[in-house]
Amino acid sequence: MDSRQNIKRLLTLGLILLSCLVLFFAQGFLSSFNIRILNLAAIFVILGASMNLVLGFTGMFSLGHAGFMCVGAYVSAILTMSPASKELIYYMEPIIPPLANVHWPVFPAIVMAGVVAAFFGFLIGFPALRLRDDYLAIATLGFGEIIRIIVTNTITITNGSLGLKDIPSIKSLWIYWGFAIATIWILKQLINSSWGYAFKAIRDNEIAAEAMGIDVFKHKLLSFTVGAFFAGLAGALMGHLITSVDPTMFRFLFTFQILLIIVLGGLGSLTGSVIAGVVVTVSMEFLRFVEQPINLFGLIIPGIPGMRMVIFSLLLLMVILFYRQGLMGTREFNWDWILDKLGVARRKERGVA
Amino acid sequence: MLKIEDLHVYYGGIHALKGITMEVPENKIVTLVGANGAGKSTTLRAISSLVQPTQGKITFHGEDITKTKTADIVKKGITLVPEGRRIFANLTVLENINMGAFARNDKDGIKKDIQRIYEMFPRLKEREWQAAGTLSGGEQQMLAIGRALMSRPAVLMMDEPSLGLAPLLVKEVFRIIKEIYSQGMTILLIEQNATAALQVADYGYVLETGNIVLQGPGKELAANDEVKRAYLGKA
Amino acid sequence: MGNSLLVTDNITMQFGGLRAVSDLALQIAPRQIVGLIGPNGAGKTTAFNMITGVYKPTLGKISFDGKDITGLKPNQITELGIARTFQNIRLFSSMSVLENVLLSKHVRLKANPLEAILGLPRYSKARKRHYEECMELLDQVQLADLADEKATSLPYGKQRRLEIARALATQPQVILLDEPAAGMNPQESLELMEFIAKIREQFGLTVLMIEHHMEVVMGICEHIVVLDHGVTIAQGTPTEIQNNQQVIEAYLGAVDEIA
Amino acid sequence: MELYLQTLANGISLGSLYALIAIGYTMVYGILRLINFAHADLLMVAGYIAFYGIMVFALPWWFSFLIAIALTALLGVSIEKIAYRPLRNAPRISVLISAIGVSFLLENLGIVAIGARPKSFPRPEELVWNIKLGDISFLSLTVIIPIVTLLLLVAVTYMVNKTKTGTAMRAVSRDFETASLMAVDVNKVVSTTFLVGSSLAAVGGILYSLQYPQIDPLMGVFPGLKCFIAAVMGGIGSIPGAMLGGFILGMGEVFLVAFMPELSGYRDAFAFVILIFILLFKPTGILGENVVEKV
Amino acid sequence: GGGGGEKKDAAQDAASDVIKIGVYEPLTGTNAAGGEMTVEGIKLANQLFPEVLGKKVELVIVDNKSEKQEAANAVERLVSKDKVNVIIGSYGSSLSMAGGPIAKDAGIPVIGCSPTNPAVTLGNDYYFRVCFIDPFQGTVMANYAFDKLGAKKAAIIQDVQQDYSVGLNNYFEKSFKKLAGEDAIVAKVNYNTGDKDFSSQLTAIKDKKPDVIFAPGNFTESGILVEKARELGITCPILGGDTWESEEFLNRVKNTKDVYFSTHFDSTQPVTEMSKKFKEEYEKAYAGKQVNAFGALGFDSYILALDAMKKANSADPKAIRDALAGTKDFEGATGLITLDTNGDATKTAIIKKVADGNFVYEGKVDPK
Ligand SMILES: Nc1ncnc2c1ncn2[C@@H]1O[C@H](COP(=O)(O)OP(=O)(O)OP(=O)(O)O)[C@@H](O)[C@H]1O
Ligand SMILES: Nc1ncnc2c1ncn2[C@@H]1O[C@H](COP(=O)(O)OP(=O)(O)OP(=O)(O)O)[C@@H](O)[C@H]1O
Ligand SMILES: [Mg+2]
Ligand SMILES: [Mg+2]
Repeated sequence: MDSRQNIKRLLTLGLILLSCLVLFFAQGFLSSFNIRILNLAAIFVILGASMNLVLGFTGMFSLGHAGFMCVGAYVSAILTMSPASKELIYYMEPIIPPLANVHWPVFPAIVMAGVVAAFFGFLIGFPALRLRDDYLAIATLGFGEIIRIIVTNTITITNGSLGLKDIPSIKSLWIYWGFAIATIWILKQLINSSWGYAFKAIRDNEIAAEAMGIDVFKHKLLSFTVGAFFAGLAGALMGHLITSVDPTMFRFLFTFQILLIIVLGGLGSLTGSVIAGVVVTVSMEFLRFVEQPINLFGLIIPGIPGMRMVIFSLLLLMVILFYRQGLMGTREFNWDWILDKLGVARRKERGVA
Repeated sequence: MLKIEDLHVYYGGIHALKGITMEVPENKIVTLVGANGAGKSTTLRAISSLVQPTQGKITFHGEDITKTKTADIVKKGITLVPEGRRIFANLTVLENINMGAFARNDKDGIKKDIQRIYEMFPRLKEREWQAAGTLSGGEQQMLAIGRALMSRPAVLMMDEPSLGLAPLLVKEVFRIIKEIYSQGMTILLIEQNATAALQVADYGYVLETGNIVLQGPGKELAANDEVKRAYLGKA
Repeated sequence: MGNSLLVTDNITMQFGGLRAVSDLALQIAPRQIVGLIGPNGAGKTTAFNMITGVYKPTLGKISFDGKDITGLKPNQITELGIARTFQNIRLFSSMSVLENVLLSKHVRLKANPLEAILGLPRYSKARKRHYEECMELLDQVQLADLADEKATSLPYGKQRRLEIARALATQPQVILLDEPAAGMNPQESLELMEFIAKIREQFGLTVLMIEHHMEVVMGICEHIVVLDHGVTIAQGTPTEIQNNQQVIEAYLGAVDEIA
Repeated sequence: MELYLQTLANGISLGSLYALIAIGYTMVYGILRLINFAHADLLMVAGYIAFYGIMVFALPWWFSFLIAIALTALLGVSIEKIAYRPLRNAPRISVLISAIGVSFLLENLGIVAIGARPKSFPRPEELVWNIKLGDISFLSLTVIIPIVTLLLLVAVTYMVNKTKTGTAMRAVSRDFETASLMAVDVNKVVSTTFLVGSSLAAVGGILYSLQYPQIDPLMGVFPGLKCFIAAVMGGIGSIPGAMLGGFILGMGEVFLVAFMPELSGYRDAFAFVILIFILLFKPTGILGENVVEKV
Repeated sequence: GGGGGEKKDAAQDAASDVIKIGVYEPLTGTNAAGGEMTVEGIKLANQLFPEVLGKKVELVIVDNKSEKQEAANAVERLVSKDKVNVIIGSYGSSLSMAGGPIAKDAGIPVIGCSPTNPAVTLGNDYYFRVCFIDPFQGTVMANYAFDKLGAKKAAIIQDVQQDYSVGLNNYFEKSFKKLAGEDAIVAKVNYNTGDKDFSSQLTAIKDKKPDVIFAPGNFTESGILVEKARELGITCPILGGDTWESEEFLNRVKNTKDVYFSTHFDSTQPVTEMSKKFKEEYEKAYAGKQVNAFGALGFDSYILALDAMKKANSADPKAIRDALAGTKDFEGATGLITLDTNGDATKTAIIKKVADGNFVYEGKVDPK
């Protein structure tokens, strides 16, 4: 094994330890407000990364993410809520018997949420992925909305628009970021694998990919389903963060937010999605100050609600117009780059994961 | 009539043209030969201002057209048959041909020219209503040439017009080149098929990685040993 | 021929009113180099598209190595051992030269995504082997030193060679080349000819190629099939074809300076 | 019977409203291959301009309508100049994001400048009155909207298929560079397209505000989505397709709700269901031209 | 969990010289209008009563964009960043439900102004509200339809995406069936928030010829709906809920009649001294604007908070909470407020109708 490989191993290990340390101190010293924002950021990181797999790496213009989140959120919520609070919440029409008494611990529930979402992804992908480009986009967006509307109307399962509350609350950074890091690691492994290249090949030139023996449909479906899985996961986490869910949370506009994140970060760059996920979430919260009354040397500027979004959309436009590659383009964080900068000797070796 | 002075073109980092100076005299056939990536297409693209040169000057009839918009350059009479055909896939063959005459308004003239094109390329007449996107490679090439002729250009620039054509058609294309030339058109021709190109050309330039390394009357170049070795595949 | 590897049994392709190919009957023996020529729009590429499963023949059937492959999907056909290149180059623009070739190994990979994610031995071993095979292949096509270049940044001629290498990487028995010499100057075409001859030897390939450069076709093809308006107007050895009146009229034209 | 007629009337007016807006989408898409999300918000802009024209500047309704159309068209063109043109040869997704950005911007500017609370849109008597036929009663708009839509449809169709600009549009839609090699001034063609498209949006917006006389900064979002669906259904890029899609959707929704009230909650889902259903059988929509990629 | 910590911080903060009241309301997004009206009321109250316990009261108003995660962030921010002593909010029950648990964990009491979904206060002893809840309101309207309007057949139109609309309809349906028989509901149709075309729903209902239509929902949609109903020649009375009391709604239904809805407050029938004061001050502060229930409820939430502090004679959140829990016959602008064990207000409902271009007092229903 070549020296550089080892160095990289060590560095990666170091990075993981470091992040654990950071998490540890953050958990200890940050205010619960900052922690909440970071947790939300973690969720958006998962969303960004998974949607990037579908859009950025496989080149499938899919806008169904919010729908899969919705599935995940409800699955985990219904599985983990205590029968007692279900009694309370479903006061219009009681929840159907089999679900009334399930009471899972949080972890398996969240994973289950992912699995069910993935299953939906599979079902939807089957017809939808025969479409291309904008047709795929609008169709997946449609499926997303359909899921939401069904959830709204199946009151005996989801409690309809009344939503669910008393979902077991999770506060710990460890869990959210744990999931986020796991997600990123898995996606990274996948993308650098033979399958990852197959995805990119399909994105670059479907006809050629097929001619090189790649079963295009199967791979699209794989990518789509994996994407759905993590969307479901994120949805579940969102539920546990807010401790209540209702269908209106998952409008298609939500998918756009994720879309913005991955484009800002750079289509086809996981690193980008991670950075953008955090930056966007934090800055949205930070930008609140523009809506507070501002006291500039005595003269008081009243807070204008909505200003935040104006500034946000302006920033967005700026980035797209003047920096269209996004923060990272298709580049990824990698040690080689850093080591080169540090001038560590490099032996001829190419990355095949 | 068409002059190029010290032309430099960059594609991002790539320095594609490193100071080209050349001239296309009235009613002559001038050809550019050179290996792949030498910068032939780029030269033509620069003339049609599809790429903006970072330095250098292009004049047509003494008028500086370096910064003129593509559309206006066409109106001035310089038309390009682009590399790789670039026909309008969603338009029918006929509509494609009509697009060629976009700047013109003389209905009858256009009709006549269309007939002329169809005589040159009977295959296009057969496919008149087919979506151009489904034409075979060669058919697309014919269409591209025909379309360009519709604008009645003073200078016709052709980027590898014989690419992917059957031998018979290659001859046909060169026949056509000669023909339109004889009708008093000026032609700037890029050809991989250097043998043929230098045969018809009055004057030739040899490009290598963005520089002109050789020039001279076509026949002379064809006889030049270097050229033979490098491009004609003859020892 | 009894021992033909690839047989098209009177395949026909109909596009609406247009019969692009009619009753094409090819028998190609192992390790043979066969040329498919004909005027533009004769149906050559369409024939390729039928053999490689891009289009399903309207009539007739195609068999490869005794198996009926009519109507299989392109990737299945590739898996069986028929690879192709494209008339208009179709490389994977975002990938390096090496990655382009490496991709062709995906179809030969015996592992599942989970193994890949967890980096289990079966996967990583296979991957390592593929990597070495590809580097070797690139060596043989003299692209090894460009392995890390962006595929689309290569000059045209090398791109064509890369397309062939990429096809070879799928470990085919038969390779279909659609105008490999297009856009090459005579010198480059000569090199290409030698290259094709060489790989045929090295990989024991059977080659079916479409080409308009007669020096190439006549140079290396042992057998030539001529299409016109989708109809097979002649078959035979280069010399036979060159002297076939019908072919001359439809395609070659009177022999004179330009070729 | 009465129920049937009434529903028919409802269907026609809704359908043609959808159609009108869908045509705008289709035109812009047809040329730039861009889902112009801002189109939806142009409806809103037109609505507000007309509103202020009448209420604040006390202009005659027809005049402020004209102004609204003019200004909206102008806005549409400038949006293209500022937000889309620089991205001409960028990947389509970034243009799409730009469109979303513009849309967000317009909506939030609206909220900041005008406030999120809806305003009630004036209905000039000359334009809006109640028509009663036996037991069915409907607004004059139910008749006016289809007529306007039809007229505009004819005009636009003629322009795209019969005029030079039209052919140029279709050429440009495939290949800017080559189009310019045909002496086509690409920018001009694109601007024209946006001019027409945005004017259609404006007319749509005004009719929409008359039909549902309550305007707010987000009023565009829903019809925007619906009409985009309609456009895709009919085969986006195809103008008669948009018309068809609009009617199918409008009629479909209205009849679904009227005859299966218990399903009325699924109305929006229904829109998507037909869409997906259609796409599965005709992947490029009903009248969508499917360009074969020559292998 | 910073829960414990938060309590302490806030308490310490109470020792400082300002008392902070956090407000999280939807100032943008789908619920913006409601939020706006509420905040107007709160600000007004703050102007009138700027001090308590000798300290200045400072409002910290944050927008929750009508989105749940935003609402959660907003409350978290209020409790842990701004360290407020008590919180008011939010229009829109689902938003309140997103904020509730966080306040509870932080031990900061919340006073809801207009979230009427019962679930909001269920199992959260830190959440109170000055408005009555859907079950009561729904029942009131059912009774009114049956007794006063003599309706035998009712049709229901609901916004399936709105907990408010669905909840109200649910209780209306239940009690109306009790009164008029199982098959008394002749039609039940749905629409979605943001819809503007109700022609088909109404056509379907018209066909069923009901004596009364119950159609609570956002005033935006409802306004268009009622207007459309009249256009289509539906003449029967149309009933709704408290959200209808807004200019936007009035603008749509001005020239119609037989439109009734329940609400919390009526300026022409001041139930308390505070009602009068509120009305006068509101008209002074916001000239040209309709005095409305949401303003009144915001107003009440604020003064109730102050009252609780006075009673507790402390700004410590816990103390405030306990004081709130004990609220009885508190004299607010919207009437006498008594908070029950859930923390919900039991109070008089006012019924208004539309007549000659205005909302006029029709009657009132006292809680049993
Ligand atoms: N759009 C582009 N972006 C980046 N580099 C480019 C682009 N187009 C051309 N180049 C580079 O510029 C150089 C000249 O290209 P050009 O197409 O002019 O060569 P050419 O002589 O026409 O070759 P060919 O015979 O293959 O057409 C080449 O190195 C090519 O890689
Ligand atoms: N998808 C399609 N739809 C309709 N017609 C088609 C389609 N594909 C090919 N054709 C027609 O079939 C004929 C044969 O096309 P093909 O591409 O096979 O020609 P070719 O022999 O490859 O010519 P070239 O040597 O120029 O490439 C052409 O006339 C072409 O117009
Ligand atoms: Mg070139
Ligand atoms: Mg071909």
